Amino acid sequence: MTNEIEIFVNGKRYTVSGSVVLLDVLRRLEYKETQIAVAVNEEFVSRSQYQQWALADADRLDIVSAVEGG
Amino acid sequence: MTNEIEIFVNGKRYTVSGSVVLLDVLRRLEYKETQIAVAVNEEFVSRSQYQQWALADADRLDIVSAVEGG
Amino acid sequence: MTNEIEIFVNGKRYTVSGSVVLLDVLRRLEYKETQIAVAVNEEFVSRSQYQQWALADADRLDIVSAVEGG
Amino acid sequence: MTNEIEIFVNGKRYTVSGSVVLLDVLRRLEYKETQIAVAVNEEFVSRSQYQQWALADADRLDIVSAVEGG
Amino acid sequence: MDSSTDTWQLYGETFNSRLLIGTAQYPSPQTMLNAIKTSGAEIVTLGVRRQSPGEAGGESVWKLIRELNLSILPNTAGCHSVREVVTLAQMARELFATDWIKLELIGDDYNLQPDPIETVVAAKELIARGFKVFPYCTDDLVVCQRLLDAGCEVLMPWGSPIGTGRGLMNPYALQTIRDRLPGVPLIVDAGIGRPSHAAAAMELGFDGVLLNTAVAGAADPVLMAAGFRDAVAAGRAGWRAGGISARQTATASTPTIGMPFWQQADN
Amino acid sequence: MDSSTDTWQLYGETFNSRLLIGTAQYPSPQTMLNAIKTSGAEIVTLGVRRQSPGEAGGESVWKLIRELNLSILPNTAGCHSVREVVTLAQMARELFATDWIKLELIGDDYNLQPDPIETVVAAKELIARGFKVFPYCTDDLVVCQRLLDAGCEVLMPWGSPIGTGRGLMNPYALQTIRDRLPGVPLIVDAGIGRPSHAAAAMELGFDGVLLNTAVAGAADPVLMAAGFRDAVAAGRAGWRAGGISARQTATASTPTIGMPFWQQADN
Amino acid sequence: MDSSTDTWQLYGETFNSRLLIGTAQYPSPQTMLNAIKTSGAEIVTLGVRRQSPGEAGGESVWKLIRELNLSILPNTAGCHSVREVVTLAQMARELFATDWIKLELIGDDYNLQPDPIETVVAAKELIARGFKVFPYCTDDLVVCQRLLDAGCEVLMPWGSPIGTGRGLMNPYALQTIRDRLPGVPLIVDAGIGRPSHAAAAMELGFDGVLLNTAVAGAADPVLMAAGFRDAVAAGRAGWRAGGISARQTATASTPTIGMPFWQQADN
Amino acid sequence: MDSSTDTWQLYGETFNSRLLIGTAQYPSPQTMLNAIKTSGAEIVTLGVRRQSPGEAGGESVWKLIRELNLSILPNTAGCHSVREVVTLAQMARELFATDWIKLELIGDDYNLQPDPIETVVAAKELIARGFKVFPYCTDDLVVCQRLLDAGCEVLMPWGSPIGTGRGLMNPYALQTIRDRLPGVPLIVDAGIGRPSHAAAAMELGFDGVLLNTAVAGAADPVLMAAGFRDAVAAGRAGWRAGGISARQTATASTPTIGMPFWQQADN
Repeated sequence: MTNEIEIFVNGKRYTVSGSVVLLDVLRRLEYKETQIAVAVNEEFVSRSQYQQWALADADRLDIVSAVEGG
Repeated sequence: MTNEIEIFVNGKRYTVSGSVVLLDVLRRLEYKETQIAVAVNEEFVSRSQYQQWALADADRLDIVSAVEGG
Repeated sequence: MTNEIEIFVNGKRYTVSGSVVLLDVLRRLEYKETQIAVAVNEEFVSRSQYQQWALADADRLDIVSAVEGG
Repeated sequence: MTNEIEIFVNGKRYTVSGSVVLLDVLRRLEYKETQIAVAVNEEFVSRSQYQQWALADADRLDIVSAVEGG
Repeated sequence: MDSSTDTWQLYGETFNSRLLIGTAQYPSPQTMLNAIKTSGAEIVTLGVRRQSPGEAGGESVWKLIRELNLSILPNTAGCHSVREVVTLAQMARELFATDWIKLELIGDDYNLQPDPIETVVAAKELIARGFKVFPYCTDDLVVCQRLLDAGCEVLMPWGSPIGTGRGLMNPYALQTIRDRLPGVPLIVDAGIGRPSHAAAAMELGFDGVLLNTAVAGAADPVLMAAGFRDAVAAGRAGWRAGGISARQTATASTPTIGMPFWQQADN
Repeated sequence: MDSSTDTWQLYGETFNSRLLIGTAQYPSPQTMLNAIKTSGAEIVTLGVRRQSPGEAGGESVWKLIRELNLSILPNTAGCHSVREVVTLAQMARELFATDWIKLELIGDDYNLQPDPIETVVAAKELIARGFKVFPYCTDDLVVCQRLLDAGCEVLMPWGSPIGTGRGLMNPYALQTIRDRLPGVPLIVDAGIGRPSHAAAAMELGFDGVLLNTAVAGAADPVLMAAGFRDAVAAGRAGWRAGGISARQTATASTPTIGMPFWQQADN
Repeated sequence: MDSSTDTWQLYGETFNSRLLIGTAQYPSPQTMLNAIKTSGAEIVTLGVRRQSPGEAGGESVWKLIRELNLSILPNTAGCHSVREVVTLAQMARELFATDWIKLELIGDDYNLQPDPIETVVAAKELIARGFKVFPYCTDDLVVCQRLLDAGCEVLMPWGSPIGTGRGLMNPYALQTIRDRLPGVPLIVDAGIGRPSHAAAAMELGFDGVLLNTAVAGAADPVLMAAGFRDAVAAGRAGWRAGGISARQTATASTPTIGMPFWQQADN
Repeated sequence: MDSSTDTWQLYGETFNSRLLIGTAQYPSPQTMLNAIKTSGAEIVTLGVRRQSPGEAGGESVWKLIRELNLSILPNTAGCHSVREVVTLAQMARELFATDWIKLELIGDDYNLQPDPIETVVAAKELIARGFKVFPYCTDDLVVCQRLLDAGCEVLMPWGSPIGTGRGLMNPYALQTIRDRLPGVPLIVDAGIGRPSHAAAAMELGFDGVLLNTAVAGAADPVLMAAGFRDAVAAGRAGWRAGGISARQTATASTPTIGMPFWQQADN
């Protein structure tokens, strides 16, 4: 789980080296887990899965938070 | 002022004998002056005039009071 | 193909004895083939099939013709 | 009828010397009588009156013709 | 029922067409003529304006119109007082050799609405002077009644303000006028923007429609004239033919009995 | 611009008339024929219903219509499922010898509205079987788009529920469909009550109008047919001629310059 | 912006409530009282009618109303002439001890509309006699202007005919009056049927609403009075708060940037 | 009848307020908070959008809203497919800790209308995953019925396209939905522009109104929030109180008997 991979976070390309565990990646990107929700390749990944979820090369992450809405 | 005359009160014919003073006529008809307003021959006659106002034969009186309205 | 069967024509029950070929049944019921169209059990049966089409017991026939319409 | 007077034709000031007869004035202004209608001081003056009508100082003439309209 | 016999009368004269049309604002005189001819109108409106000395003035338009051999309805457009109306009407009578007059007495310069009070006064004055008055009026029933009392034999309530093209602002008011004044020739004048507006006016039972801007201001005035010609005919037919009433609930047009595939429960 | 050249195409066939008319509910077959002829319609709708053994059925109506030599648009009125539609359409195709079908798949028995979901499914099925589908649909833009995706070459959104005569319930929705689907033949089907409704539909840029009850249910269906013929022509001309836009404020039609009686302040 | 400071003036007196309410047609006097109290109205209308000899007459209603300590606006309902109005107004002034009068001079017995011409004459007469006139008038701008010229300090154009509950028949006309007569207290009187009608009147910038039947004729007049109280407040707030304009095209409310799942083409 | 007891239920929870309000487009967070508080809303909508690494994102808004202790209705605004909706809904559920979801699946980018077909599919998917779905849908009765079949316990048909402020485009369609689906909580969502629109929706018998732009985009959002609060209450009271029906002809409110000045002919 320490390969260098390339992922997309909210449409932007990132290179990940070291741990590809989702939780680690989120922390490195300075996200606070309680304030966000995550989808990988357009499928929802719940908070409880962050620690076990290994990202793969070319994964597309959507990381969202609450905004105003109508 | 004591001739017998015929008047119309609210469209109905009345014969008045004795005093033809408006105030006397109103009282004989059991009207309460504070609750009514009067027109004679379609002209308004104010309360202050009742005592001096002599009715004439064929006079048409309208005696109105407050009702609900829109 | 000469068993006695029971069919429904436009919702009414008929007993068919003798030929159960659709064309024969239609003729016995005095339909003119050129003026009607037929469905058996809610599936369309074209004119060209009438001669080979054997009806089965409990078949539901709809026999329609042109009417006014909006 | 030959004083010099000042008149207004359609709001513009004109000095009239010589005949002040309306007909003469109209002709001098090159109007064709059959194509116009005239008001003097906002009162209509019919064609039949042109010949007898003497204009006075400060008279306001409106001379109109047909136009498109809705 | 032959539409050629569906005539109507205005001050004793008989007309086939129920569309009255104005002559202003066309891109060219030729377009105006073509539009008028195409419209089938038998009555056209004209105006009167100052002519400068030595000018030919509007004589040219009037000449063109005269050759069409239509009935002329001169207007008093722009007048703001009874006095102006009366003088202008007399001038128009002499110019156009007709005692018909479209009485237009503006009460407000913003909405160009007819003055409901002064129009009645002017109508009386004009009728006393022998005019046959076509009053442009609001959609006020009482004003309409006063104009009839004054001697008008036709009424021309507005649809909406002149030139707005908003159509029938207040169909309820127009319907009330129609219902309360049966037998009186009623023309919707002003505010018509689209053919459907004209048809709707006729469907209310109005007898005619007078318009100008909607045709003259169209990209293709001649085609639009055809459109209004047909719309007036359509609305008239709709009224004469006794249309269906709007219903709250749907009803099938195609017969519902004999629908195939339906089986009785116990079969 | 000659109206005789203002043709349109439906599945590759060319038509002059933009009024499609139904054949139901007339007081008599002769009145029906006269109304259809008067309407100028080139396309008429017909239905299909059960015929009892030994009966002549609707053959008589069909015979009469056939002699008019018009295009026939059979409908699937009364169907509530894709299966019913598909079977009925095939029966209609054989009976009327046409692959045109007015797809009518009812989703609710109260408002008789087309089912927005199943109609799309049915359209696909029919097109797969070689039909040329005229879908009766609601005024929902997305449903219209799905029907085009399915292969329909014409759309027939409703004006309002069948037989209500309420006209165009939601002109904004119809306008949106027109604007978003340029080039697609659009016909308002159902709900038209008065000629002005038909004119208004055409003024939105719709290509045609299909109606039945409004004519058949009129006191005088033949005259009403003339009314709708003219209304469709009127609305079409109104759209082609590029009408004026509605304005907030009034503008005089008669020229305002040259108004008599006006004096400059300092004179 | 505190609604408690959003007061208005009528003939020099200051009011908080913008709902004026009638006293007729309630199922019971107690319901009337409860409805009036609930409505928050500070001004109520009353009428005047013949009282037979020896009868208590409407004294009872008047007594009840008097205890509410509200401003009384007597009307001249039913009058058909200036003379009747003037006499009835004088009688009302004496009875109710107020120089306020709702001038109601009917011009037509079918639509019960105010007479646009005689109402102006009557207003002048009443004002000459010291009355403070609240004229019930049509939605005719010129009539409104004449009433102001006559000395009226408030105008009460109709929404639609009395008792019809049709709401605002002609919002364009009412809007025109509002725009042309800024600063004049304007009250929509008559025709209001539902709370949304009252709100719509206030949203046009009108200053108040006067109604009776819509509350008194409801199944639950007291609850309906609450509804109209809130509707007038709602419409007033809508006007003061500077609402959005209607737009032709949709715009998302939720932000559109940052939508997940979207990928740039070249990623 | 006490308005404090006029509660309603949504997925088993009980509410007093019938106004649901959005949180977008306010000039400032403080104005948003004040507007929400003033509106009396107990349910607010929120969205979900991408947050860049290291950013605080919309957390601030969510924090503010959370302190109000209201029910949160997250939306799926911007989604164009069932898959997007399902993923976004799950993200929202985790973020807001609620299984409520406003299902918004756009079918056309011009009018931003809900996709009538895919919305039903998405509703089924979401309900299968345990969501309590508030579907934003068109005013199509059949789509509404399918959504109920799918397990929705509330429906949110549009008034008109989002952000247009056009109010109720098709009151007939909304009325049909109300009449055909008694007992189902119905909320008008989108298109409301003025308080009178909200009142009119409630007068149709709708149970609630959801809006955003009309308040947030007003010059004074807090005052406008008060306006809508009152308008919803007004319309609700209007519906519960059993209003009068619109009539064609006028009827006096003030009694007509006892009118003075009237004389019998033979007197």
